[in-house]
Amino acid sequence: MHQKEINTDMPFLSIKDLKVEYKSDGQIVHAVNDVSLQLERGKTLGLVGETGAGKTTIAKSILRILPDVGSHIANGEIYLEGENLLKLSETDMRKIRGNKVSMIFQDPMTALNPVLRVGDQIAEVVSLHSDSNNRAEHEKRAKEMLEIVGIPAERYYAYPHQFSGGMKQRVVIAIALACNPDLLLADEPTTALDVTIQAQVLDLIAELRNKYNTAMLLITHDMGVVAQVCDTVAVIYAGRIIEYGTKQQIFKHPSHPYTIGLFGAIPDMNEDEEWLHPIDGLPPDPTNLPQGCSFAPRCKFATDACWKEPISMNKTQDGHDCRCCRIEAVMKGED
Amino acid sequence: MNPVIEVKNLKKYFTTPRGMLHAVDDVTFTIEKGRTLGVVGESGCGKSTLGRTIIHLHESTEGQILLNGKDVTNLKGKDLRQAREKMQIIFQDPYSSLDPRKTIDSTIREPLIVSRRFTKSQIDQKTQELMDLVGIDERLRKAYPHELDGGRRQRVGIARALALEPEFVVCDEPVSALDVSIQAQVLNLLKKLQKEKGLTYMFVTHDMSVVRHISDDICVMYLGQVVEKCSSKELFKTPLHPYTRALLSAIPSTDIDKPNKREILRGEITSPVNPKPGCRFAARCPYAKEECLKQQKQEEISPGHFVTCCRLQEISSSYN
Amino acid sequence: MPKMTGHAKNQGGFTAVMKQMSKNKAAMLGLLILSAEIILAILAPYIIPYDYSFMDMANMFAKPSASHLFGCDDMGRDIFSRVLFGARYSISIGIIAVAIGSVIGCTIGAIAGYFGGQVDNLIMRFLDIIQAIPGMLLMIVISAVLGPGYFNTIVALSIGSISGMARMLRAQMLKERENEYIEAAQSINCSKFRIITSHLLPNCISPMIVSATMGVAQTITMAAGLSFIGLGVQPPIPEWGAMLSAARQFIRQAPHLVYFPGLAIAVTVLALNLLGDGLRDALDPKLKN
Amino acid sequence: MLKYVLKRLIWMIPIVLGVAILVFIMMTFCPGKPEEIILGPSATETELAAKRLELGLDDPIVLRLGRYMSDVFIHFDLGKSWLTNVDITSSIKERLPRTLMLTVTTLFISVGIGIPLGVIAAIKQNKWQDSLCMVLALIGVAIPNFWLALLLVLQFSVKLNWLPALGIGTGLAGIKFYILPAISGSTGGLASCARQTRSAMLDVIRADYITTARSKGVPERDVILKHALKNSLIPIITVMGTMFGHFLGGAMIIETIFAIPGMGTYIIGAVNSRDYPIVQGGSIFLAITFSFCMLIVDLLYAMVDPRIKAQYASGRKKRKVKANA
Repeated sequence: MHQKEINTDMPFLSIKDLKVEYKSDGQIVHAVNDVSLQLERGKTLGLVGETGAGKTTIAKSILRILPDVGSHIANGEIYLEGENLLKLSETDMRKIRGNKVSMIFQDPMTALNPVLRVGDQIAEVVSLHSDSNNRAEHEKRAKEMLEIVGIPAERYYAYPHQFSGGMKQRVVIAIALACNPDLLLADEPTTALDVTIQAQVLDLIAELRNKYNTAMLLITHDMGVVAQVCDTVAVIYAGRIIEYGTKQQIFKHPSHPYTIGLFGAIPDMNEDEEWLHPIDGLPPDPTNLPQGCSFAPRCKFATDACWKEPISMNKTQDGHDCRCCRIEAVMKGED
Repeated sequence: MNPVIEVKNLKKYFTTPRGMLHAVDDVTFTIEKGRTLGVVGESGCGKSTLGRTIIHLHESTEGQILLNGKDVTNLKGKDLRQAREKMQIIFQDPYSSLDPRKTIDSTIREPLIVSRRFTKSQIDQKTQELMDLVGIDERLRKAYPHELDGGRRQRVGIARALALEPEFVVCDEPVSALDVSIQAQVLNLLKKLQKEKGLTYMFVTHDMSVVRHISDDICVMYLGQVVEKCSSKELFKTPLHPYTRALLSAIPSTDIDKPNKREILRGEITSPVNPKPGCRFAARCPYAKEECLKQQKQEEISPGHFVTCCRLQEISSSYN
Repeated sequence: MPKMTGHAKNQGGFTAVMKQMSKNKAAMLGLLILSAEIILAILAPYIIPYDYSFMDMANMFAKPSASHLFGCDDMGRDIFSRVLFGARYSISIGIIAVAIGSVIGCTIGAIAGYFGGQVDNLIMRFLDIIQAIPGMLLMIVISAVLGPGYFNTIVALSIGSISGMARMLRAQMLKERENEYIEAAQSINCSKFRIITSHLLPNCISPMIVSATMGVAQTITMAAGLSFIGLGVQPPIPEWGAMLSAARQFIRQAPHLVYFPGLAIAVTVLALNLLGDGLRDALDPKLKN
Repeated sequence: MLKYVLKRLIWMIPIVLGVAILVFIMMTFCPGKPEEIILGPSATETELAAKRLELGLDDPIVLRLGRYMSDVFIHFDLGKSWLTNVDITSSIKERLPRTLMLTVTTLFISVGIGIPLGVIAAIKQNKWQDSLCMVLALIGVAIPNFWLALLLVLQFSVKLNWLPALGIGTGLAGIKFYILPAISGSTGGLASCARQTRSAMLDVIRADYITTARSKGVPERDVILKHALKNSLIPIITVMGTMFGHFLGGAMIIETIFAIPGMGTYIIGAVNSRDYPIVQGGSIFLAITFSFCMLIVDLLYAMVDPRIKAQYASGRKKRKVKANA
């Protein structure tokens, strides 16, 4: 087995120039374009963007569970604790899935196997990653996890269709956290739930994350969820990170026109304005993205510089990065 | 002047193999011309059924519906058709509310054709007007729904609803399936149309920030019952019913400085089939007592602010 | 994540479907074979080298040769001409029977699908009874009642395909009825009849076309089966099943009699199945790429 | 589970009665007068009249139907054959096992080989194994079973003389007689089962819970066998029900080719000789057996799908629209 090159000076999770493409119906869909992200251990990064921005694809690339028909990682590296996951063999990668890195999915209704008992689906991940193969032990651990996520242990033998949406999502969380992963990928975990149930599930995730000091990549399109759970925020548009910073920086003074537009479009809870400020124009078509900045067609501040060639990420010292070449104009225009 | 829509003790029960499902249970409200009543609640609270029952997509089990003071509850045949032209609906799912086999043009013109009151040229002219009104450009006339994004499909749905010049429009979660940036465009369009055409809306949604922005009055529903009804400003300033307070506190706010204190509800929504009498929120309510199981009645605590909770006096002292 | 979710990429109109189909080589092959057969069948009386019923005793059991491509049968008749002419019977039986079965079946299915309640129950129970009798057994009983012959076989086969079509359309309508565009149609005062004809049926048609194509293939095989056991088309009519049945007695001394009629059935059914698969992928929204 | 079985059994009674009534009514329209068929052309007028009276042919149809139903369902007596006067029920008792033997072996071969083939084609989607399986399946589905039977007889009996072309044998030697019929019957079934399995598997492989399984680190082999296969069994079993009907029909034709004295030769022979009671009794009996086999398929369905089992545990009957092949 080749010696694994591990460079230890890297952050816990570091993604470099990730590029993912889908082949659908003869066209190439550029789902993720040169995405670079970092995440420290125990911290939570909020990945915010609209439908089709490539959020889920990034998460699935980390776990390497992209559907193999028609999709492939064009280039880029994903380092977890200094080890490039993309170079690992399938067997090594399998040891990591569900054990060091696990995932929670969006739609609880279809995330569980309808013909297997709920408890067995939890015990399965425990048995895959534990050295002992005594079933009773795995079952005990699964029942423990059920109690932790707030489901009575005797529901071990029930089937998914006997659970409500909120309860099913708790089972998915139990599966994801059964082996105390270091990194949790949560793909819009509460979007499909009602507000009061969402509050319960969000609190559960935050509580367990703090208890086990798990790093988390939270994917969502709801800025309120980001404000409540995340430490740092990355805004993604048409498969490219357009703004990155701490929660304070992004919420207090957003600098990219798209991020500003997002905040303008959300009806604010406590003020009362007559008209919302929508972002006009259409969402981007990933099969033919414009040459320059992909937000140019919808941007009020766009000049022909924005159309010509791709905009590089301009980094500032305090870590608040923004992929826009007219930041001063935007700042002026804004005040 | 009569309110555009008046609903008195409206009930809608569905017979299911497991028993009688109380979807809408004794709902009463009025909506004045040009105003918007927001109906908010979680899934399964009967808000969509309420909207569909008012415009006769479902037949009401009990109670009265008045359109401009005229009773439209048990209309049949010709009268029903006329009343229906005045009451229209906009649907939630842009992908399933448009017939995939029909072009945008034929979808918008269909209500005009079916009403048999317009000549061919009138229909062409009105269809063109409607498309401009909702902001769909000319080249999409012959397009099919799958060629459009969610936002523009909703615009086609709105154009179809406005074809017969209705006075009252039920908006059944029209923006829930849309992205935030597109959502704002459609909300602004709905407000513009209300101002221009003097439309009266009943806006059904589960998203509290949307309902606050668009509605004048708000009605909070839980398992088929109206638990609280008042102006939108007052509901967000001084919510009284325990469920409304829990609902408001559960919303993750984007204001990061003010960590909102949480009133997390226990347990899950109970089943609406063969419900026991009394307050249906009792099972999850932190303040529930014996008398909550008896039949509740709606009281007007302050002008225009109705609440259905028998223990309100004792509870409200512990709020501040 | 590709933007197009589950809905169809190419709804709307015949040309779009054909454009999509042209990408599928297998379906095109199926279409080619089928149209070739139909054209040959129509032109058969003018292009066949020998009269299909001309008995040339000298050539009894003649092996396939230049003059007789498929050789001759026990009565010295040219098998190539008989197979070609037989296509008129076999293919026409398949298409007409499925057409009649579809029209009647779809009406019954539409009524059951849209009105529901007691009507739906009654129709479904009746269909359950018919489907409790296996397909071939039902054919045998019907042909016992009607007696053999070309038209009786068509009647028997169309009765057989009614219940399948009705059940399929009913299931499809129940699925489409859940969509909101049906509620929208009701809210703009569309009559029940208009909802069925201009909204429900156009959206239920594509799976029906696919199953009708597969149905024709099944019906041709069943018709040949019936003729094979002597209950369908009677000799001397050159229907493929009847020819196979006649060839059975001479299997020892003239094996070549068996090859060609069977091959004709297989090729036709293969072409229809290829076409059906192509249609399913072209019309079905969830393309299995 | 027992409640589910009972419910389905009770549900079958009206259907079986319906089948019997339907077949009886259809048979009354058969050409030819029964007494002429029985006594033959040389019979005199008086003999014919006596026979009509004896068989009660002049009674109103409802009475005759009632009498026939009571004979069949109460006394289990399907009456006598017109030509040979042999009791129908006993001949059926002797012949039915042979037809069922052939049908069930065809079903087992089709499912036994078809499902694994379909699974392999689904896993190796768009690779050479997939296209090979699917091409073979397309050809398999296209070849009519009676033509294949003739070709097999030609090759293995006439030319190579390995296997008998006709008749049946007893005991172990009897197996030899069943090889060619079983193969010719099951090729089509095997092919269509593989196609159905492949499309069911492709649907299931795209489901969210398969991604969940992969994200748990489940090896690909278990993802397919443990997670995907069990879910795709549900649509496959539904199709198996209708396939059973095809096999029964196919078996009837294959019996005539291989001269197996089963229900097929019995009924088809009776049609040709216009011995209508046999056609009537045989069809009803075969339809009843078919319904019982469909019940077994339904039970399989309930065993695989916990949602159906839970349905009946809580005593509520769910309207199930069976997907048509």
